[in-house]
Amino acid sequence: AEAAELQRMVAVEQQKAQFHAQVHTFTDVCWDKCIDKPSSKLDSRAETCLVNCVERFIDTTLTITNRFTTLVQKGGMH
Amino acid sequence: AEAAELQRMVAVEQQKAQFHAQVHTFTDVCWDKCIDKPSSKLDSRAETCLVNCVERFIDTTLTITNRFTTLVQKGGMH
Amino acid sequence: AEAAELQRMVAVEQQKAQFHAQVHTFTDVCWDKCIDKPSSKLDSRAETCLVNCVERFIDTTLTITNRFTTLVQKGGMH
Amino acid sequence: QVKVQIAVANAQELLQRMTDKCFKKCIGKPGSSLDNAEQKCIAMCMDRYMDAWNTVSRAYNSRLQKERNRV
Amino acid sequence: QVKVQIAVANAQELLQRMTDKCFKKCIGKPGSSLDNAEQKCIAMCMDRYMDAWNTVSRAYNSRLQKERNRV
Amino acid sequence: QVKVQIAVANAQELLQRMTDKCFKKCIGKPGSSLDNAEQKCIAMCMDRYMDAWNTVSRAYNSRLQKERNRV
Repeated sequence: AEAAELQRMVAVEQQKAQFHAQVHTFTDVCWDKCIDKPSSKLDSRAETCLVNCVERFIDTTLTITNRFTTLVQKGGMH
Repeated sequence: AEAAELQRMVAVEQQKAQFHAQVHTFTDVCWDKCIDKPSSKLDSRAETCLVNCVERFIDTTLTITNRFTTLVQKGGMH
Repeated sequence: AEAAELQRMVAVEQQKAQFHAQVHTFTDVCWDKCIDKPSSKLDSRAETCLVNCVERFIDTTLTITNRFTTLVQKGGMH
Repeated sequence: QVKVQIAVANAQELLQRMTDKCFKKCIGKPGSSLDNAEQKCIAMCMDRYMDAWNTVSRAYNSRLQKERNRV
Repeated sequence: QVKVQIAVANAQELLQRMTDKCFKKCIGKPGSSLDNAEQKCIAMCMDRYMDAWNTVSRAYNSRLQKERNRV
Repeated sequence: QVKVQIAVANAQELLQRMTDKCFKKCIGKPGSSLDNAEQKCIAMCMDRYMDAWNTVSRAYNSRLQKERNRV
Protein backbone atom coordinates (compact mmCIF):
# COMPACT_ATOMS: atom_id res chain seq x y z
CA ALA A 1 0.00 0.00 0.00
CA GLU A 2 2.82 2.34 0.84
CA ALA A 3 4.59 1.67 -2.45
CA ALA A 4 1.41 2.49 -4.38
CA GLU A 5 0.97 5.68 -2.38
CA LEU A 6 4.55 6.72 -3.10
CA GLN A 7 4.10 5.97 -6.79
CA ARG A 8 0.96 8.09 -6.90
CA MET A 9 2.78 10.98 -5.23
CA VAL A 10 5.66 10.82 -7.71
CA ALA A 11 3.16 10.83 -10.59
CA VAL A 12 1.42 13.91 -9.19
CA GLU A 13 4.73 15.72 -8.83
CA GLN A 14 5.76 14.79 -12.38
CA GLN A 15 2.49 16.21 -13.67
CA LYS A 16 3.12 19.41 -11.76
CA ALA A 17 6.62 19.65 -13.22
CA GLN A 18 5.20 19.22 -16.71
CA PHE A 19 2.56 21.86 -16.05
CA HIS A 20 5.23 24.29 -14.87
CA ALA A 21 7.44 23.57 -17.89
CA GLN A 22 4.52 24.52 -20.14
CA VAL A 23 3.84 27.68 -18.13
CA HIS A 24 7.49 28.71 -18.57
CA THR A 25 7.26 28.19 -22.36
CA PHE A 26 3.96 30.05 -22.68
CA THR A 27 5.17 32.94 -20.52
CA ASP A 28 8.30 33.24 -22.66
CA VAL A 29 6.36 33.42 -25.96
CA CYS A 30 3.47 35.54 -24.66
CA TRP A 31 5.72 38.01 -22.84
CA ASP A 32 7.28 38.88 -26.22
CA LYS A 33 3.84 39.16 -27.87
CA CYS A 34 2.09 41.17 -25.13
CA ILE A 35 4.58 43.25 -23.10
CA ASP A 36 6.36 46.12 -24.84
CA LYS A 37 7.66 48.10 -21.92
CA PRO A 38 7.17 46.87 -18.35
CA SER A 39 5.03 49.46 -16.53
CA SER A 40 4.11 50.01 -12.89
CA LYS A 41 1.29 47.48 -13.05
CA LEU A 42 -0.01 44.80 -15.41
CA ASP A 43 -2.80 46.75 -17.16
CA SER A 44 -5.96 44.99 -18.29
CA ARG A 45 -4.96 45.13 -21.95
CA ALA A 46 -1.74 43.23 -21.29
CA GLU A 47 -3.63 40.76 -19.09
CA THR A 48 -6.25 40.07 -21.78
CA CYS A 49 -3.49 39.70 -24.34
CA LEU A 50 -1.68 37.14 -22.15
CA VAL A 51 -4.84 35.08 -21.59
CA ASN A 52 -5.69 35.16 -25.32
CA CYS A 53 -2.12 34.31 -26.18
CA VAL A 54 -2.20 31.13 -24.07
CA GLU A 55 -5.60 30.15 -25.52
CA ARG A 56 -4.53 30.80 -29.14
CA PHE A 57 -1.22 29.01 -28.65
CA ILE A 58 -3.10 25.94 -27.44
CA ASP A 59 -5.56 26.28 -30.37
CA THR A 60 -2.61 26.44 -32.77
CA THR A 61 -1.03 23.35 -31.18
CA LEU A 62 -4.31 21.41 -31.44
CA THR A 63 -4.95 22.54 -35.03
CA ILE A 64 -1.46 21.54 -36.13
CA THR A 65 -1.42 18.23 -34.25
CA ASN A 66 -4.83 17.16 -35.59
CA ARG A 67 -3.99 18.15 -39.15
CA PHE A 68 -0.63 16.40 -38.91
CA THR A 69 -2.28 13.20 -37.66
CA THR A 70 -4.75 13.27 -40.57
CA LEU A 71 -1.92 13.81 -43.08
CA VAL A 72 0.13 10.96 -41.63
CA GLN A 73 -2.87 8.60 -41.75
CA LYS A 74 -3.51 9.52 -45.37
CA GLY A 75 0.16 8.75 -45.99
CA GLY A 76 1.01 12.31 -46.99
CA MET A 77 4.33 12.29 -45.11
CA HIS A 78 7.43 10.51 -46.38
CA ALA B 1 25.11 -13.45 -34.01
CA GLU B 2 21.82 -12.10 -32.76
CA ALA B 3 23.51 -9.73 -30.34
CA ALA B 4 25.66 -8.33 -33.15
CA GLU B 5 22.60 -7.89 -35.34
CA LEU B 6 20.77 -6.03 -32.55
CA GLN B 7 23.79 -3.81 -31.95
CA ARG B 8 23.96 -2.96 -35.64
CA MET B 9 20.27 -2.07 -35.66
CA VAL B 10 20.62 0.21 -32.64
CA ALA B 11 23.58 1.95 -34.31
CA VAL B 12 21.55 2.52 -37.48
CA GLU B 13 18.68 4.00 -35.49
CA GLN B 14 21.04 6.26 -33.54
CA GLN B 15 22.47 7.53 -36.81
CA LYS B 16 18.96 8.24 -38.08
CA ALA B 17 18.13 10.13 -34.88
CA GLN B 18 21.29 12.23 -35.32
CA PHE B 19 20.42 12.90 -38.95
CA HIS B 20 16.92 14.04 -37.95
CA ALA B 21 18.28 16.27 -35.18
CA GLN B 22 20.46 18.00 -37.77
CA VAL B 23 17.52 18.36 -40.17
CA HIS B 24 15.49 20.05 -37.40
CA THR B 25 18.31 22.52 -36.72
CA PHE B 26 18.88 23.31 -40.40
CA THR B 27 15.15 23.73 -41.07
CA ASP B 28 14.88 26.13 -38.12
CA VAL B 29 17.75 28.36 -39.31
CA CYS B 30 16.94 28.17 -43.03
CA TRP B 31 13.20 28.77 -42.54
CA ASP B 32 14.09 32.16 -41.01
CA LYS B 33 16.54 32.95 -43.85
CA CYS B 34 14.35 31.82 -46.77
CA ILE B 35 10.64 32.04 -45.93
CA ASP B 36 9.13 35.48 -45.42
CA LYS B 37 5.43 34.77 -45.71
CA PRO B 38 4.20 31.20 -46.18
CA SER B 39 2.39 31.06 -49.56
CA SER B 40 0.17 28.48 -51.23
CA LYS B 41 3.13 26.47 -52.47
CA LEU B 42 6.89 26.34 -51.95
CA ASP B 43 8.07 28.37 -54.96
CA SER B 44 11.34 27.53 -56.70
CA ARG B 45 13.11 30.58 -55.29
CA ALA B 46 12.40 29.46 -51.71
CA GLU B 47 13.42 25.90 -52.57
CA THR B 48 16.75 27.01 -54.08
CA CYS B 49 17.33 29.24 -51.07
CA LEU B 50 16.72 26.30 -48.68
CA VAL B 51 19.10 24.00 -50.56
CA ASN B 52 21.80 26.69 -50.71
CA CYS B 53 21.22 27.49 -47.06
CA VAL B 54 21.90 23.89 -46.02
CA GLU B 55 24.99 23.74 -48.26
CA ARG B 56 26.38 27.07 -47.01
CA PHE B 57 25.66 26.20 -43.38
CA ILE B 58 27.67 22.99 -43.79
CA ASP B 59 30.44 24.95 -45.59
CA THR B 60 30.50 27.41 -42.69
CA THR B 61 30.68 24.58 -40.15
CA LEU B 62 33.56 22.92 -42.04
CA THR B 63 35.44 26.22 -42.51
CA ILE B 64 35.15 27.08 -38.82
CA THR B 65 35.98 23.58 -37.58
CA ASN B 66 39.06 23.26 -39.81
CA ARG B 67 40.33 26.74 -38.94
CA PHE B 68 39.71 26.08 -35.24
CA THR B 69 41.67 22.82 -35.37
CA THR B 70 44.60 24.59 -37.06
CA LEU B 71 44.56 27.35 -34.44
CA VAL B 72 44.45 24.87 -31.57
CA GLN B 73 47.37 22.90 -33.04
CA LYS B 74 49.41 26.09 -33.42
CA GLY B 75 48.61 26.77 -29.76
CA GLY B 76 46.62 29.92 -30.48
CA MET B 77 43.91 29.10 -27.93
CA HIS B 78 44.40 29.50 -24.19
CA ALA C 1 43.29 8.36 0.08
CA GLU C 2 43.15 7.66 -3.62
CA ALA C 3 39.35 7.67 -3.66
CA ALA C 4 39.31 11.06 -1.94
CA GLU C 5 41.84 12.41 -4.41
CA LEU C 6 39.76 11.17 -7.34
CA GLN C 7 36.62 12.69 -5.85
CA ARG C 8 38.37 16.03 -5.44
CA MET C 9 39.51 15.93 -9.06
CA VAL C 10 36.01 15.20 -10.35
CA ALA C 11 34.65 18.09 -8.28
CA VAL C 12 37.25 20.46 -9.75
CA GLU C 13 36.39 19.36 -13.29
CA GLN C 14 32.65 19.78 -12.62
CA GLN C 15 33.30 23.31 -11.40
CA LYS C 16 35.27 24.05 -14.56
CA ALA C 17 32.44 22.67 -16.71
CA GLN C 18 29.98 24.94 -14.87
CA PHE C 19 32.26 27.93 -15.32
CA HIS C 20 32.52 27.22 -19.05
CA ALA C 21 28.76 26.81 -19.39
CA GLN C 22 28.34 30.28 -17.85
CA VAL C 23 30.99 31.74 -20.17
CA HIS C 24 29.10 30.34 -23.18
CA THR C 25 25.84 31.91 -22.01
CA PHE C 26 27.44 35.29 -21.25
CA THR C 27 29.31 35.34 -24.58
CA ASP C 28 26.07 34.58 -26.43
CA VAL C 29 24.14 37.44 -24.78
CA CYS C 30 27.01 39.96 -24.76
CA TRP C 31 28.02 39.25 -28.37
CA ASP C 32 24.54 40.41 -29.45
CA LYS C 33 24.74 43.51 -27.19
CA CYS C 34 28.30 44.57 -28.06
CA ILE C 35 29.33 43.38 -31.54
CA ASP C 36 27.56 44.88 -34.54
CA LYS C 37 29.87 43.93 -37.37
CA PRO C 38 32.95 41.81 -36.70
CA SER C 39 36.01 43.89 -37.63
CA SER C 40 39.68 43.10 -38.09
CA LYS C 41 40.38 43.34 -34.37
CA LEU C 42 38.41 43.59 -31.11
CA ASP C 43 38.54 47.37 -30.52
CA SER C 44 38.68 48.79 -27.00
CA ARG C 45 35.07 49.96 -27.13
CA ALA C 46 33.80 46.44 -27.83
CA GLU C 47 36.10 45.05 -25.15
CA THR C 48 34.83 47.51 -22.52
CA CYS C 49 31.27 46.75 -23.57
CA LEU C 50 31.85 43.01 -23.13
CA VAL C 51 33.39 43.41 -19.67
CA ASN C 52 30.57 45.76 -18.57
CA CYS C 53 28.01 43.38 -20.07
CA VAL C 54 29.28 40.47 -17.95
CA GLU C 55 29.39 42.65 -14.82
CA ARG C 56 25.88 44.09 -15.39
CA PHE C 57 24.45 40.67 -16.21
CA ILE C 58 25.77 39.35 -12.91
CA ASP C 59 24.43 42.46 -11.12
CA THR C 60 21.03 41.84 -12.70
CA THR C 61 21.09 38.18 -11.64
CA LEU C 62 22.00 39.12 -8.06
CA THR C 63 19.38 41.91 -7.89
CA ILE C 64 16.64 39.63 -9.17
CA THR C 65 17.62 36.65 -7.03
CA ASN C 66 17.82 38.74 -3.83
CA ARG C 67 14.53 40.50 -4.51
CA PHE C 68 12.88 37.18 -5.36
CA THR C 69 14.09 35.62 -2.10
CA THR C 70 12.72 38.56 -0.11
CA LEU C 71 9.36 38.32 -1.88
CA VAL C 72 9.13 34.56 -1.29
CA GLN C 73 9.98 35.01 2.43
CA LYS C 74 7.30 37.70 2.77
CA GLY C 75 4.93 35.23 1.11
CA GLY C 76 4.34 37.38 -1.93
CA MET C 77 4.42 34.43 -4.32
CA HIS C 78 1.52 32.01 -4.70
CA GLN D 1 10.66 -0.62 -30.91
CA VAL D 2 13.69 1.65 -30.97
CA LYS D 3 12.43 2.59 -34.43
CA VAL D 4 8.99 3.57 -33.20
CA GLN D 5 10.45 5.60 -30.33
CA ILE D 6 12.66 7.57 -32.69
CA ALA D 7 9.83 8.13 -35.16
CA VAL D 8 7.65 9.47 -32.32
CA ALA D 9 10.44 11.68 -30.94
CA ASN D 10 11.07 13.03 -34.42
CA ALA D 11 7.39 13.81 -35.03
CA GLN D 12 7.10 15.53 -31.63
CA GLU D 13 10.16 17.67 -32.31
CA LEU D 14 8.75 18.62 -35.73
CA LEU D 15 5.32 19.48 -34.27
CA GLN D 16 6.83 21.60 -31.54
CA ARG D 17 9.12 23.61 -33.80
CA MET D 18 6.36 24.00 -36.41
CA THR D 19 3.86 25.24 -33.81
CA ASP D 20 6.39 27.74 -32.52
CA LYS D 21 7.30 29.12 -35.97
CA CYS D 22 3.71 29.23 -37.26
CA PHE D 23 2.31 30.83 -34.10
CA LYS D 24 4.94 33.55 -34.36
CA LYS D 25 4.32 34.07 -38.12
CA CYS D 26 0.50 33.87 -38.15
CA ILE D 27 -0.72 35.37 -34.86
CA GLY D 28 -0.04 39.10 -34.56
CA LYS D 29 -1.97 40.23 -31.50
CA PRO D 30 -3.82 37.18 -30.14
CA GLY D 31 -7.61 37.77 -30.19
CA SER D 32 -10.57 36.01 -28.58
CA SER D 33 -10.46 33.18 -31.12
CA LEU D 34 -8.45 32.07 -34.18
CA ASP D 35 -10.03 34.05 -37.02
CA ASN D 36 -10.35 32.75 -40.58
CA ALA D 37 -7.19 34.42 -41.86
CA GLU D 38 -5.17 33.04 -38.95
CA GLN D 39 -6.48 29.52 -39.50
CA LYS D 40 -5.62 29.64 -43.21
CA CYS D 41 -2.19 31.03 -42.40
CA ILE D 42 -1.54 28.21 -39.92
CA ALA D 43 -2.54 25.49 -42.41
CA MET D 44 -0.39 27.04 -45.14
CA CYS D 45 2.54 27.65 -42.78
CA MET D 46 2.36 24.03 -41.66
CA ASP D 47 2.44 22.72 -45.24
CA ARG D 48 5.37 24.96 -46.14
CA TYR D 49 7.24 23.97 -42.98
CA MET D 50 6.90 20.30 -43.89
CA ASP D 51 7.97 21.06 -47.48
CA ALA D 52 10.98 22.90 -46.08
CA TRP D 53 11.76 19.97 -43.78
CA ASN D 54 11.67 17.54 -46.70
CA THR D 55 13.77 19.82 -48.93
CA VAL D 56 16.36 20.31 -46.19
CA SER D 57 16.41 16.58 -45.49
CA ARG D 58 17.08 15.77 -49.18
CA ALA D 59 19.74 18.49 -49.48
CA TYR D 60 21.53 17.31 -46.36
CA ASN D 61 21.37 13.70 -47.51
CA SER D 62 22.84 14.42 -50.93
CA ARG D 63 25.61 16.50 -49.35
CA LEU D 64 26.48 13.63 -47.01
CA GLN D 65 26.66 11.33 -50.05
CA LYS D 66 28.94 13.79 -51.87
CA GLU D 67 31.26 14.08 -48.85
CA ARG D 68 31.42 10.29 -48.54
CA ASN D 69 32.37 9.90 -52.21
CA ARG D 70 35.11 12.48 -51.83
CA VAL D 71 36.85 10.47 -49.10
CA GLN E 1 11.48 15.74 -1.01
CA VAL E 2 10.48 15.29 -4.63
CA LYS E 3 8.19 18.25 -3.98
CA VAL E 4 11.01 20.46 -2.73
CA GLN E 5 13.23 19.50 -5.67
CA ILE E 6 10.54 20.44 -8.16
CA ALA E 7 9.80 23.71 -6.39
CA VAL E 8 13.50 24.59 -6.49
CA ALA E 9 13.85 23.59 -10.16
CA ASN E 10 10.79 25.67 -10.98
CA ALA E 11 12.09 28.74 -9.14
CA GLN E 12 15.50 28.42 -10.83
CA GLU E 13 13.91 28.17 -14.28
CA LEU E 14 11.77 31.23 -13.50
CA LEU E 15 14.76 33.23 -12.22
CA GLN E 16 16.85 32.35 -15.25
CA ARG E 17 14.22 33.25 -17.83
CA MET E 18 13.29 36.43 -15.94
CA THR E 19 16.92 37.55 -15.73
CA ASP E 20 17.37 36.95 -19.43
CA LYS E 21 14.23 38.85 -20.47
CA CYS E 22 14.76 41.75 -18.06
CA PHE E 23 18.44 42.15 -18.91
CA LYS E 24 17.54 42.35 -22.59
CA LYS E 25 14.67 44.82 -21.94
CA CYS E 26 16.35 47.08 -19.37
CA ILE E 27 20.05 47.26 -20.27
CA GLY E 28 20.74 49.03 -23.58
CA LYS E 29 24.50 49.52 -23.73
CA PRO E 30 25.93 48.12 -20.47
CA GLY E 31 27.73 50.87 -18.50
CA SER E 32 30.15 50.85 -15.58
CA SER E 33 27.33 50.21 -13.07
CA LEU E 34 23.57 49.68 -13.01
CA ASP E 35 22.20 53.23 -13.01
CA ASN E 36 19.00 54.28 -11.26
CA ALA E 37 16.76 53.96 -14.29
CA GLU E 38 18.09 50.46 -15.02
CA GLN E 39 17.54 49.33 -11.43
CA LYS E 40 13.95 50.60 -11.46
CA CYS E 41 13.34 48.97 -14.81
CA ILE E 42 14.66 45.63 -13.52
CA ALA E 43 12.45 45.70 -10.41
CA MET E 44 9.39 46.62 -12.49
CA CYS E 45 10.19 44.07 -15.20
CA MET E 46 10.56 41.39 -12.55
CA ASP E 47 7.17 42.19 -10.99
CA ARG E 48 5.48 42.19 -14.39
CA TYR E 49 7.17 38.92 -15.37
CA MET E 50 5.84 37.26 -12.22
CA ASP E 51 2.39 38.73 -12.88
CA ALA E 52 2.57 37.36 -16.40
CA TRP E 53 3.66 33.96 -15.07
CA ASN E 54 0.70 33.86 -12.69
CA THR E 55 -1.77 35.02 -15.35
CA VAL E 56 -0.48 32.43 -17.83
CA SER E 57 -0.60 29.73 -15.18
CA ARG E 58 -4.26 30.51 -14.36
CA ALA E 59 -5.24 30.71 -18.05
CA TYR E 60 -3.56 27.38 -18.82
CA ASN E 61 -5.17 25.75 -15.81
CA SER E 62 -8.69 26.88 -16.71
CA ARG E 63 -8.18 25.73 -20.30
CA LEU E 64 -7.09 22.29 -19.08
CA GLN E 65 -10.24 22.15 -16.94
CA LYS E 66 -12.41 23.11 -19.92
CA GLU E 67 -10.80 20.45 -22.14
CA ARG E 68 -11.31 17.81 -19.44
CA ASN E 69 -15.01 18.68 -19.11
CA ARG E 70 -15.45 18.41 -22.86
CA VAL E 71 -14.26 14.79 -22.93
CA GLN F 1 40.03 11.51 -18.88
CA VAL F 2 37.27 13.54 -17.32
CA LYS F 3 39.46 16.50 -18.23
CA VAL F 4 39.66 15.54 -21.88
CA GLN F 5 35.92 14.94 -22.05
CA ILE F 6 35.17 18.36 -20.64
CA ALA F 7 37.67 20.04 -22.95
CA VAL F 8 36.03 18.33 -25.93
CA ALA F 9 32.51 19.21 -24.78
CA ASN F 10 33.60 22.80 -24.26
CA ALA F 11 35.17 23.06 -27.73
CA GLN F 12 32.08 21.53 -29.35
CA GLU F 13 29.78 23.97 -27.58
CA LEU F 14 32.02 26.87 -28.66
CA LEU F 15 32.14 25.66 -32.29
CA GLN F 16 28.38 25.23 -32.43
CA ARG F 17 27.53 28.64 -30.99
CA MET F 18 30.21 30.33 -33.12
CA THR F 19 28.94 28.67 -36.32
CA ASP F 20 25.40 29.74 -35.51
CA LYS F 21 26.31 33.39 -34.79
CA CYS F 22 28.71 33.75 -37.72
CA PHE F 23 26.37 32.11 -40.22
CA LYS F 24 23.62 34.53 -39.16
CA LYS F 25 25.97 37.54 -39.30
CA CYS F 26 27.86 36.74 -42.50
CA ILE F 27 25.42 34.98 -44.84
CA GLY F 28 22.57 37.20 -46.05
CA LYS F 29 20.83 35.24 -48.77
CA PRO F 30 22.72 31.95 -49.18
CA GLY F 31 24.13 31.64 -52.76
CA SER F 32 25.55 28.77 -54.78
CA SER F 33 28.87 28.93 -52.92
CA LEU F 34 30.57 30.91 -50.14
CA ASP F 35 31.87 33.99 -51.94
CA ASN F 36 35.07 35.81 -51.00
CA ALA F 37 33.39 38.41 -48.82
CA GLU F 38 31.49 35.74 -46.91
CA GLN F 39 34.63 33.69 -46.33
CA LYS F 40 36.51 36.73 -45.00
CA CYS F 41 33.56 37.64 -42.82
CA ILE F 42 33.44 34.11 -41.36
CA ALA F 43 37.17 34.09 -40.54
CA MET F 44 36.95 37.52 -38.92
CA CYS F 45 33.75 36.69 -37.07
CA MET F 46 35.36 33.54 -35.72
CA ASP F 47 38.43 35.40 -34.46
CA ARG F 48 36.26 38.06 -32.79
CA TYR F 49 34.01 35.42 -31.24
CA MET F 50 37.01 33.71 -29.67
CA ASP F 51 38.34 37.10 -28.49
CA ALA F 52 34.93 37.79 -26.97
CA TRP F 53 34.92 34.36 -25.32
CA ASN F 54 38.32 35.01 -23.77
CA THR F 55 37.38 38.53 -22.63
CA VAL F 56 34.14 37.27 -21.08
CA SER F 57 35.98 34.41 -19.40
CA ARG F 58 38.52 36.79 -17.82
CA ALA F 59 35.82 39.26 -16.73
CA TYR F 60 33.74 36.50 -15.15
CA ASN F 61 36.77 35.06 -13.41
CA SER F 62 37.84 38.38 -11.88
CA ARG F 63 34.26 39.03 -10.73
CA LEU F 64 34.15 35.62 -9.03
CA GLN F 65 37.43 36.49 -7.30
CA LYS F 66 36.03 39.85 -6.13
CA GLU F 67 32.86 38.23 -4.77
CA ARG F 68 34.94 35.62 -2.92
CA ASN F 69 37.08 38.30 -1.29
CA ARG F 70 33.99 40.17 -0.18
CA VAL F 71 32.70 37.19 1.79
